[in-house]
Amino acid sequence: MTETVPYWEARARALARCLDADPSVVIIGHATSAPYNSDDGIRDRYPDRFLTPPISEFAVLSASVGAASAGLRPCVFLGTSTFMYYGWSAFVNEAPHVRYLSGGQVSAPAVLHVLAGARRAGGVQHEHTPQSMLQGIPGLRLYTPATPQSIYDVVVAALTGDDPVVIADHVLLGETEGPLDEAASTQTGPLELLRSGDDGLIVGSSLMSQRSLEAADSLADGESLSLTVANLVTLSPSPWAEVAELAERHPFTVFVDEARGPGSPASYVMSRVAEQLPGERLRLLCASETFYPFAPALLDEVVPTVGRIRDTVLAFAAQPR
Amino acid sequence: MTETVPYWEARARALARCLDADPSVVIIGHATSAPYNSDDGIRDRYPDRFLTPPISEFAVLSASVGAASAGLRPCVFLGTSTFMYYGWSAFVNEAPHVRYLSGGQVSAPAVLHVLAGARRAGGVQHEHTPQSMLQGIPGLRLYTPATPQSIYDVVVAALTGDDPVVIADHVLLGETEGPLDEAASTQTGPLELLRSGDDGLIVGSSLMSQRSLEAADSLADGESLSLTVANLVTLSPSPWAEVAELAERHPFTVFVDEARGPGSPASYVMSRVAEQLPGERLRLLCASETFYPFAPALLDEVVPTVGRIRDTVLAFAAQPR
Amino acid sequence: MSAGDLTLLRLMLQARRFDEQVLRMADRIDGHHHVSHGLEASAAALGLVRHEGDLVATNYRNHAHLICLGHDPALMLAEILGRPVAPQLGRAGSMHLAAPELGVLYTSAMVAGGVPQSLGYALALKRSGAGVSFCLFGDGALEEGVAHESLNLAMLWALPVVFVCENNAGEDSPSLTAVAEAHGVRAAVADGRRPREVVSALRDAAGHTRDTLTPSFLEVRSAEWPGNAAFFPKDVTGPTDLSAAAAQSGSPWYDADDPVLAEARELLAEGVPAERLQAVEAEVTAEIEAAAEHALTAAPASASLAEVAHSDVWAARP
Amino acid sequence: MSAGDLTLLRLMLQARRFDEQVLRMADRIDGHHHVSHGLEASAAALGLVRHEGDLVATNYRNHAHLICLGHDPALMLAEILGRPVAPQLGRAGSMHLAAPELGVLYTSAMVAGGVPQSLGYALALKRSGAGVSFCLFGDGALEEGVAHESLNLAMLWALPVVFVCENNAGEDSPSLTAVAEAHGVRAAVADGRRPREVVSALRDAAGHTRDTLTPSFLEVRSAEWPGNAAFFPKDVTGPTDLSAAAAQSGSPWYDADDPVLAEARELLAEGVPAERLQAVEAEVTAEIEAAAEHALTAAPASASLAEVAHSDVWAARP
Ligand SMILES: Cc1ncc(C[n+]2csc(CCOP(=O)(O)OP(=O)(O)O)c2C)c(N)n1
Ligand SMILES: Cc1ncc(C[n+]2csc(CCOP(=O)(O)OP(=O)(O)O)c2C)c(N)n1
Ligand SMILES: [Mg+2]
Ligand SMILES: [Mg+2]
Repeated sequence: MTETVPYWEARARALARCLDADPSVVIIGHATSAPYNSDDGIRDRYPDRFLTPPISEFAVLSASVGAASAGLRPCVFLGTSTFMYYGWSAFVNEAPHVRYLSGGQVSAPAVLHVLAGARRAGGVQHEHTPQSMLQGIPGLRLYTPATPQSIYDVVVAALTGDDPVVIADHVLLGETEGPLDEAASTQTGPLELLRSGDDGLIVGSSLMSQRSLEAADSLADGESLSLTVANLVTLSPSPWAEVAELAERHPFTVFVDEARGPGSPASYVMSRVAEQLPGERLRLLCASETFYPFAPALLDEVVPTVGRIRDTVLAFAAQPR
Repeated sequence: MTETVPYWEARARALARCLDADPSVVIIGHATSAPYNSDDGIRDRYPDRFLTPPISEFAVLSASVGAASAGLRPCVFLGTSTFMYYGWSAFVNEAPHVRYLSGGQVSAPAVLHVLAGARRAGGVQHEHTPQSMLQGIPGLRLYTPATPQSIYDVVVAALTGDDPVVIADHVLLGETEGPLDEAASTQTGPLELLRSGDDGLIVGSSLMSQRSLEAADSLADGESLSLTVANLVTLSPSPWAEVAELAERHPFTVFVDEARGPGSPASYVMSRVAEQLPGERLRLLCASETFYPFAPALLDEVVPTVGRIRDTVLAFAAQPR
Repeated sequence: MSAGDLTLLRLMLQARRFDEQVLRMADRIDGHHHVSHGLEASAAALGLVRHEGDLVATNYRNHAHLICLGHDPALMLAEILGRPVAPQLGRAGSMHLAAPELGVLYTSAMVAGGVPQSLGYALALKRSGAGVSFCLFGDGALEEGVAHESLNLAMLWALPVVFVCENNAGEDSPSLTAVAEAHGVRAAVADGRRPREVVSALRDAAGHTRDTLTPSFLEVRSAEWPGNAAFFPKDVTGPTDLSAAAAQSGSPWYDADDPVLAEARELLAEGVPAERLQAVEAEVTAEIEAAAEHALTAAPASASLAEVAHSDVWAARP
Repeated sequence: MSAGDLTLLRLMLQARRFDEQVLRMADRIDGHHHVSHGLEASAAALGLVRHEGDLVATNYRNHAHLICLGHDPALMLAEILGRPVAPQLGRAGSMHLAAPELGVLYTSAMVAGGVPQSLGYALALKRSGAGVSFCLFGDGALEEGVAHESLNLAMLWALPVVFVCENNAGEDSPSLTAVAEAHGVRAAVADGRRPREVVSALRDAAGHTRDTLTPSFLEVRSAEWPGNAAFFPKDVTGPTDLSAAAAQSGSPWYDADDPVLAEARELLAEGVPAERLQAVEAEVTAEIEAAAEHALTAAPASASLAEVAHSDVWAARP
């Protein structure tokens, strides 16, 4: 059955499903409400499976790694992604090694949910895109869903899979509405098509995919440009091969990323597509190389807006080959 | 005057020069000797400007940021790069903001020297390439020198410039010999040419540039392939425009990086080169997507070796356009 | 302070009126902001005890600290509103307010972010002899390991840091001095509802640090202001009214917890006429109203928004 | 332990002989390795006090812990030598030795890396009722903030963790129990040169944790083995000889600091004949020699080096 639900509700339902299905799932986080967090109602149903942490990110993230190694399925809701920097070592330099060093005997499927990107007026220290830093860690799955269905699938995949996971979520997706089919396969594909068209391809991740969709809709209406928009649901392991396949079927591909260019997930995928498909027309649109400033009017000069995506795609489409 | 000196000695001499020239330079680190560290002899000359830290990376790195904001020029020798993860926030989410948030009134030119990459038998937790994670931080300079001259220039640039800096150094470069001219300009260019040729270009960083040089020398001897090898001395701000210029003058470009592909500095540069020069022949050779295992025989299956670089370049040169 | 001196009251009231103004403007403020209601005693003490040359590390809840150090409320409000007014240009917002000329070089909004940086300030100051470093943080900061590392490092390197923990975790919460003492740092407690006690305790701590060039630790215990309880602060207690000091107001907060009214009561008890208090109140109220006016009208930077967003990222190369 | 019981001696001697073997093979070992000389008392106590089901977080200096828990010295040596022998396949090396079947799921080589992970073990164990968590770390780990966070978190969440700090910072170094106590964790000290004291102190700490399902902290103070002083360990004291227990050896280390000889002396004083000690020594020596032989000859994995390097990175997708 497909319903239309807000993004945050899909997230909460996935969590409820996992808590119902598996008594080893425990949630570590504060009781802040949607869109920041997703425990509405569920906390009351499973009070003993919600743990309230002190402001000790390093110990808490590491404890989740240990708990996962010992058989629990902890999911930490940390809030702002940069708080993770205080416990950076846990998911970057501990959890991923557990299986490798035990010759496959032990896994540490701890799940970390953070709010990444620029939420507007969060300030330079609260708005970051750590997905750029996390995509090169072998064994650490990294997801950037963009729709109710994909956040649902991602939460279920994270809490049933055997790898440590970071879900780089986005505050500004919280109220996005979209279809959700809870019964559909939760086998998360690395790409989600948000619309299809023949004239070109836009590849985004997280919020940028929604903005790209808006830009593409407007280009379809206003400029008769018919575009495909794909979201990178999975950033690691890298979905570049799937993107290359899709890119090959379109006259051009524009990559849109909220991260700064250097180290951006989009740029890696693009480099592999360029290697695979020499001569393919490729364009990279990222945040400009500055901080995400506090004032929203300044921020709009920095991260790709619907308008800037639209203009970039339109200009690129018009360029002679 | 140009002399031939080992890499670690060039590093020590640059440090001595900075200590001599500027009383605000202080060194924070342990007294371990070359090739790990570079304080031989200098420590005795300036005992009160060397501080021995406890095993408190977060406090120590943050203190260096504060000291730099207050007018000192601290240089932290942390040893193994992954220890930085314990104090990740300091250089990633504190130091770079100081100038921006003060409207240009205050800067925090703290310098951090770490040993990155795979040193052989360091183990999965001690061998990392955090440069992948650091290249997208605006305002944070990131250097990967590969020769005695470039480490010298980089240390001097770091300790005289006004930005926070990370020097991602490499244990295995320590004994490399090369020319050093202390009187030469220390204006660090983003690229250093290690050899020149017309048949193709190899772009590396840190140890990979030395390995590429060896591979290129062997291809010149054995296969009459005449290659240019360039080291990315600076990774951030990104040197992609300079690389694009160089790539344009060569029939093909191979990028070699000790990091895993996703997020690797080489892949970002390559994505921009591909965007700038559509149709350019580009190839990306990175560490494979696993950990750096302990046993050297296993490690050689993972990071680009001279042999693998040589084979990759040879095969790519031979491919039909 | 001599009897009848209204300096302390004025400082605290400036901080309070400022934050009341912030709360009144909340619908024009993007994003989070934190007010200092109830913590004015340590802020005023900081303003009174800091010497020129001393450096200060504050935190996301910094309004009162900056006001009491003497920062311009109009500039602060303009920044909190995100206006592109120099020097912070709307890039910082409430949580990163700073004022280098008053010793606040930079403000970290991470919990405990400023704590280890204040050690670096102290290292520089110890070498220059220019002063000591003050470091202000909430009780939550002591849940972060880096605060413990910092206490230890400050002792090891003998750094002149005055740690000030603004503990608003509630009456029943344990004292945090044992943590400082476990690292050998001299520690004391003061009651944040008794501003004069806070001033003298901070003077004492700072004196120790100035004399010995070693750290000291002061825990200031205050009640949490009820308006902080929600995700965004709400002015649930209503504006502060000094005339309420003359009698019980019926509000538990104002009667028992508010340091501003507590100081007003001390002054009345000393025999200061209520009119003098009212005069100060009127001046401060007018001052903050003028600042709000100025914040909204101050000339924006002449640079474009794009330039403002992208400048001061990299140093000009030498 | 009843009088004349040689179990404790045997465990410690196994650990010592193992590390002596490591040092003899040093020129065949790539990279860093850390030996446990002088820390055998806490290791043996761990082996004696651990119940089946308990989990253990050790650290880079883990050889004695694993030996005393009962791990196969041949597998350990093969791994230290970097041979592609299952289960660790040469991917781990000395610093990451682990043995899930003995409660050591994974070993972090970062200072204090295992400390907070042991809290997660305890969380899982508390829910399953299967046991408690032991966490072993050096005095250096308490310089890391995360160790302090962990003490606090273990109390807040009431986690059954037995923290064991192997303090080899020297006679004059301060005791570290105050740090644990500042967080409310029950703490005790034992002398690492007196193995029986260590065993009973650990039994007591573990008993408290088992009974109350709350943390406990034991500081074991040992002398630093002089061979650790350099960048790589060197066997400056020469191989351990139990017959030296009968008299002064002239070596300050063996006479005053070595827990192995200390326990041998206790046994002799109890009237255990020297021959029984020699018999144990001969057995252990032979056992370790056989292990070394086996480590060098054990069959490597049938997978290629490339496969070994690249497998077990990602989970097989469900
Ligand atoms: C590293 C980090 N983790 C979490 C946060 C989110 N956060 C902001 S304020 C706060 C509570 C701080 O409590 P306390 O230090 O007592 O200060 P108070 O708000 O009581 O003044 C938290 C958790 C943060 N800013 N930084
Ligand atoms: C986070 C981190 N920082 C630094 C190191 C390097 N290091 C390895 S062992 C060690 C000393 C540890 O001292 P202690 O905990 O007392 O253990 P001991 O060696 O005395 O057994 C250091 C600094 C590390 N492994 N991890
Ligand atoms: Mg508080
Ligand atoms: Mg030690």
